[in-house]
Amino acid sequence: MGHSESTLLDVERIREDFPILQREFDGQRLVYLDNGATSQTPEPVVECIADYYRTTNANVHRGLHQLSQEASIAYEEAHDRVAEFVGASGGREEIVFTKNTTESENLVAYAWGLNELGPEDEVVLTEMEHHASLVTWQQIAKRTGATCKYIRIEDDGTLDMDHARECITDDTQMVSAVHVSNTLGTINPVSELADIAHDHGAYMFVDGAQSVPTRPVDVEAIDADFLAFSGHKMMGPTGIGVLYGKKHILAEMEPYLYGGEMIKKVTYEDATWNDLPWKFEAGTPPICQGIALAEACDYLDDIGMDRVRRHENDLAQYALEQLEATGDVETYGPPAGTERGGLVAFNLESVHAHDLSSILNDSAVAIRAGDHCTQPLHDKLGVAASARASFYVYNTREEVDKLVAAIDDARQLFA
Amino acid sequence: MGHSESTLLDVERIREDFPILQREFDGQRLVYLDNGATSQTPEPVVECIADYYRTTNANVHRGLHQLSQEASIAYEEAHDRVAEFVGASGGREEIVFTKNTTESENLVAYAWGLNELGPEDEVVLTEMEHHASLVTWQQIAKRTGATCKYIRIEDDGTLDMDHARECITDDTQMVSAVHVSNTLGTINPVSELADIAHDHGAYMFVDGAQSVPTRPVDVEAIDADFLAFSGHKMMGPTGIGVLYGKKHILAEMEPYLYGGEMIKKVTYEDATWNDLPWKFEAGTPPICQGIALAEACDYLDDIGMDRVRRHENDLAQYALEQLEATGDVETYGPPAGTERGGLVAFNLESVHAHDLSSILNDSAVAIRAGDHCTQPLHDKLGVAASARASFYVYNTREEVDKLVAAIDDARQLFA
Amino acid sequence: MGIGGSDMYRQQILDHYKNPRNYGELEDATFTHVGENPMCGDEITMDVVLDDEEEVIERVAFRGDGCAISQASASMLTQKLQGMTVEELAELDRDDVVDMLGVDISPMRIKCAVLAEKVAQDGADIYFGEKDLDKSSTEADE
Amino acid sequence: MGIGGSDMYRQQILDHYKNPRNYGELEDATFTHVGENPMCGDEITMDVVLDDEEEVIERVAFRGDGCAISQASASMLTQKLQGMTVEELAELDRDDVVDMLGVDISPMRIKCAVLAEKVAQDGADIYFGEKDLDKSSTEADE
Ligand SMILES: Cc1ncc(COP(=O)(O)O)c(C=O)c1O
Ligand SMILES: Cc1ncc(COP(=O)(O)O)c(C=O)c1O
Repeated sequence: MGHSESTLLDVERIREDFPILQREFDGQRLVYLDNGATSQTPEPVVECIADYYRTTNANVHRGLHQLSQEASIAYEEAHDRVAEFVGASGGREEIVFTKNTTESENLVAYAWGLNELGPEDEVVLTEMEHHASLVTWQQIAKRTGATCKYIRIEDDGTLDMDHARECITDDTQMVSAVHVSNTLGTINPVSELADIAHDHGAYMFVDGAQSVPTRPVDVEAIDADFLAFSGHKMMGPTGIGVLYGKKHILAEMEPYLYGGEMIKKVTYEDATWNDLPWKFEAGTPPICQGIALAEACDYLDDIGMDRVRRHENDLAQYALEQLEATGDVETYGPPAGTERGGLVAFNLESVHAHDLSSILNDSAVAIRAGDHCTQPLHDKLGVAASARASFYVYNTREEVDKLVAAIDDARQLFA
Repeated sequence: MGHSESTLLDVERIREDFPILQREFDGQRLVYLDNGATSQTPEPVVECIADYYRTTNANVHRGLHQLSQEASIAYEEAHDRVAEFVGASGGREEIVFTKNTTESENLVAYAWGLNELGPEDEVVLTEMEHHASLVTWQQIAKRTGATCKYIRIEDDGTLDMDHARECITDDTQMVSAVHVSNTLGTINPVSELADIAHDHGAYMFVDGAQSVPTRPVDVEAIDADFLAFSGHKMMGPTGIGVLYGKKHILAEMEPYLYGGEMIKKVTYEDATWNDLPWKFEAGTPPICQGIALAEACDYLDDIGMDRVRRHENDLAQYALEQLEATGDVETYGPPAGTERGGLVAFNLESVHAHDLSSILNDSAVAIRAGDHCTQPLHDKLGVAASARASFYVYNTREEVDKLVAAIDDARQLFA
Repeated sequence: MGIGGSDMYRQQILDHYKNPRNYGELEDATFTHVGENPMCGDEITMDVVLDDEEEVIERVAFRGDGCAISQASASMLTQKLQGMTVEELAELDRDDVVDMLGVDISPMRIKCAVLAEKVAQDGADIYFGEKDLDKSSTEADE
Repeated sequence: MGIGGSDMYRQQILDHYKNPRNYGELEDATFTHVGENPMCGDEITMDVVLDDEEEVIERVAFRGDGCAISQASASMLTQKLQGMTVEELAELDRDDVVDMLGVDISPMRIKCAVLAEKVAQDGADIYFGEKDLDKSSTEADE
């Protein structure tokens, strides 16, 4: 595509790459504000996928024929490309392809946690964790006798860092924190958390599901030991996720899934393990999806991740202001004026979030309603559900205006 | 597509749906005989994938907006379609989408095996298991103190069923057997094995990675408790696999991956689990891949799985005869005349399988060389590697002739 | 119209949501049962009074929290159940609920719509010993 | 030509495969080392005799099993190493091996090509105490 030097996004040009945004319902153009759940997929990525099946499709790693060599090289290089995207200087050896963020969390919880945690140990999470890390560590802790602690959230939706320093002790083996909250929009100081974790000899796991798609993320600047994210939230296909891990840690970890490709030698009695990252990629991997994810990285880098970040924040701030101006909408997370991820969760006083979402759908405005996989956080906020508008590079202020107008329709209907 | 009443495949018509088969290397048309590793993908499936991203892409299950409803319904119905394809009358509740066969095996090994197996227990496998089940059960057995036993193979590549009856005892908790061997081509009597297993109160796990793509498979006729297979071997995309499980067994099993979608209620202290099959599908699932797999089932059923089976056997028998006629080729598995899966593994006396594959590649003949993820079986056969030609519906006898001619080139080169 | 949307929010539904009928408790309830949609946070408790023969439903009340669909459905159901036999209650299904609501319910909202019906049915089943008493609360699963 | 294929099987390679040079054992070997490609089943053992100063390679022999690329590469390497210093051996890399073979090696076969070189290097490293003695066998990994 190519973008000008300007620091602004050329949204109209970007939108041309997303035919789905032209869909109309009842004559009304789709306003897609559910990017926090899944992003749309640009033509270069869709074409990359179709091309793969039409020209290159083959199993990887072991085939000596031309197609398999082409597929293998593309698939292996996709790991390098993703490593580069998040600043992992170790390249492919630090990048494991999984099926989603959730599996990346489980991989570490099973391969490391189940083997290393014991009754004296603690795992420190935040109160705003997504179920992907919250339920995973909670259940692995239950099995191993370890304890989970949760870093408190302040009223403004930020982490109580004093409480973080209290929670993280020498008994802490793992700190797992969401980088950008998918409900509050809060940008957490993960690098500071990593420092505290490391001071106590604990590992730092960063849930990057909402941050990697929306801002420059450099694992080495953060000093994260692990970082997890999903292809489908960053213009890539479904069915692919990523686990970044520091090479020396991954090297020492037990394998997770067993099977072909992840082994070196197998007898009827025992087996030995392959090199990184293949040790963690058992069976036929998501080949096409990995290659398409690399294409998505190209697409995003071509826009420029810093531009993405600013656009996200700009729309979120604008939405926050518009929503708060109505008087009967409660928003969650940091107040207007504080940088946040490109999303706003809220409740309209008189209308249940599910009803609101159904009514917005009549104006072709797509938002999410529910607990956004942060049930305990919603309990803490004192609501069963919330509505959430989440933005991406193809969204505009005009679309935020349509959201606000559609909310007004609901307000009238329920008045 | 629609096929005539004839019992023969209209191969030329089918080939039109696979543009990749038109690829030429150095002016020579690709002869793709690596279908046991991965099958090619027909246009209707490729278009289904591209359409999904261009028109329907959204996260599933919880979205109340139009796109999410369309994606959710399509994704959920894909489970029903796959259930129908393998004769699972319980529908979607018996079909879990995983990333591949390997993960399906690991799911049961982790969720059931790790919790249920103990030092007194036995897992019975066959000597021809793929690493996907062999390594998985071996390692889970090691962790739980259980014992793995292997049912012997006769010289003709079939299972020694007397030995099966000896191996399977009241201590046996799980029998896991490959339905069609990916190395020998043997079709195992899985229904008989299931009867023996059930007589001793054990579960029967069928590895259907090579059978489901190539023949009619009815889980209820087999009385399998579990069946695993992969999308990429049956004209579907990479990144999707299936675990069939009997409903009452899945219902009682502990979950496997933790995270969003698989839970009902979550607090900071504990969680409860969602209904089947979602309890086993944590996080954003392979949505597009599941929908595309259902499309692949349509494509295959349109051809007719019995026709596929006969075509597979026909090509395998023909290849077997041609190869054996040369005098210096050793083939593995059941002899010509016995029905087998559509593949033949072999070795040319004077040429290492890897060299053979590289040389065949010069004639654009794509085969696999290696241990085909059955290292222990290769050890037993007394070879480090073998070459394998594996067929699908778009292959022809003329392509087998090209294979045989290319083998002759290698023979000359090394003479 | 799309699959979902405000077609669901016809006047009748909004009226029952804003002015729920038979809202409250029945002190002389023959049985009481509670249910929820864990994913949505909808919750409904139903009190049912049967006649002396325990065959006919005499009075029904409900209380709860949740979206308009779930609450309106509960309110309308309390009216519909009055005078029905226990057998008739057992035979109610999803289609009856949709008929009662008089609007198309989008597939993703059907759980909200049927919650009240499930609560009444499970309450009766438990009372007559046909369901596991463990199942002290109902979850809509359709 | 494709990425791989019989371009690799030029006369020189086939000649070394069919008539391996320096095949066998050296009873007076200064060090002996074995290595394999587990995935391919290639296996190579190398015997190396150094001069009295332990600086220069005097004689090399190999034995093993495997594909033509791995065996020819080993055979050619035994010739190339004769007279080289231990330091020069340590500096050999993948490109040198490909140069020595004189053909393009497809990316999937590079492990076969470099196995012999790795075995010789690891053998020397272990002998001079620079590598973990645990690592009693070499695996080609690039
Ligand atoms: C018999 C058999 N089982 C299991 C597998 C593993 O399948 P996947 O690599 O898709 O997990 C394969 C394919 O390689 C196979 O042939
Ligand atoms: C913060 C956060 N973590 C984890 C996840 C889980 O991602 P996935 O569903 O792709 O596994 C999500 C997305 O829902 C998320 O927003």
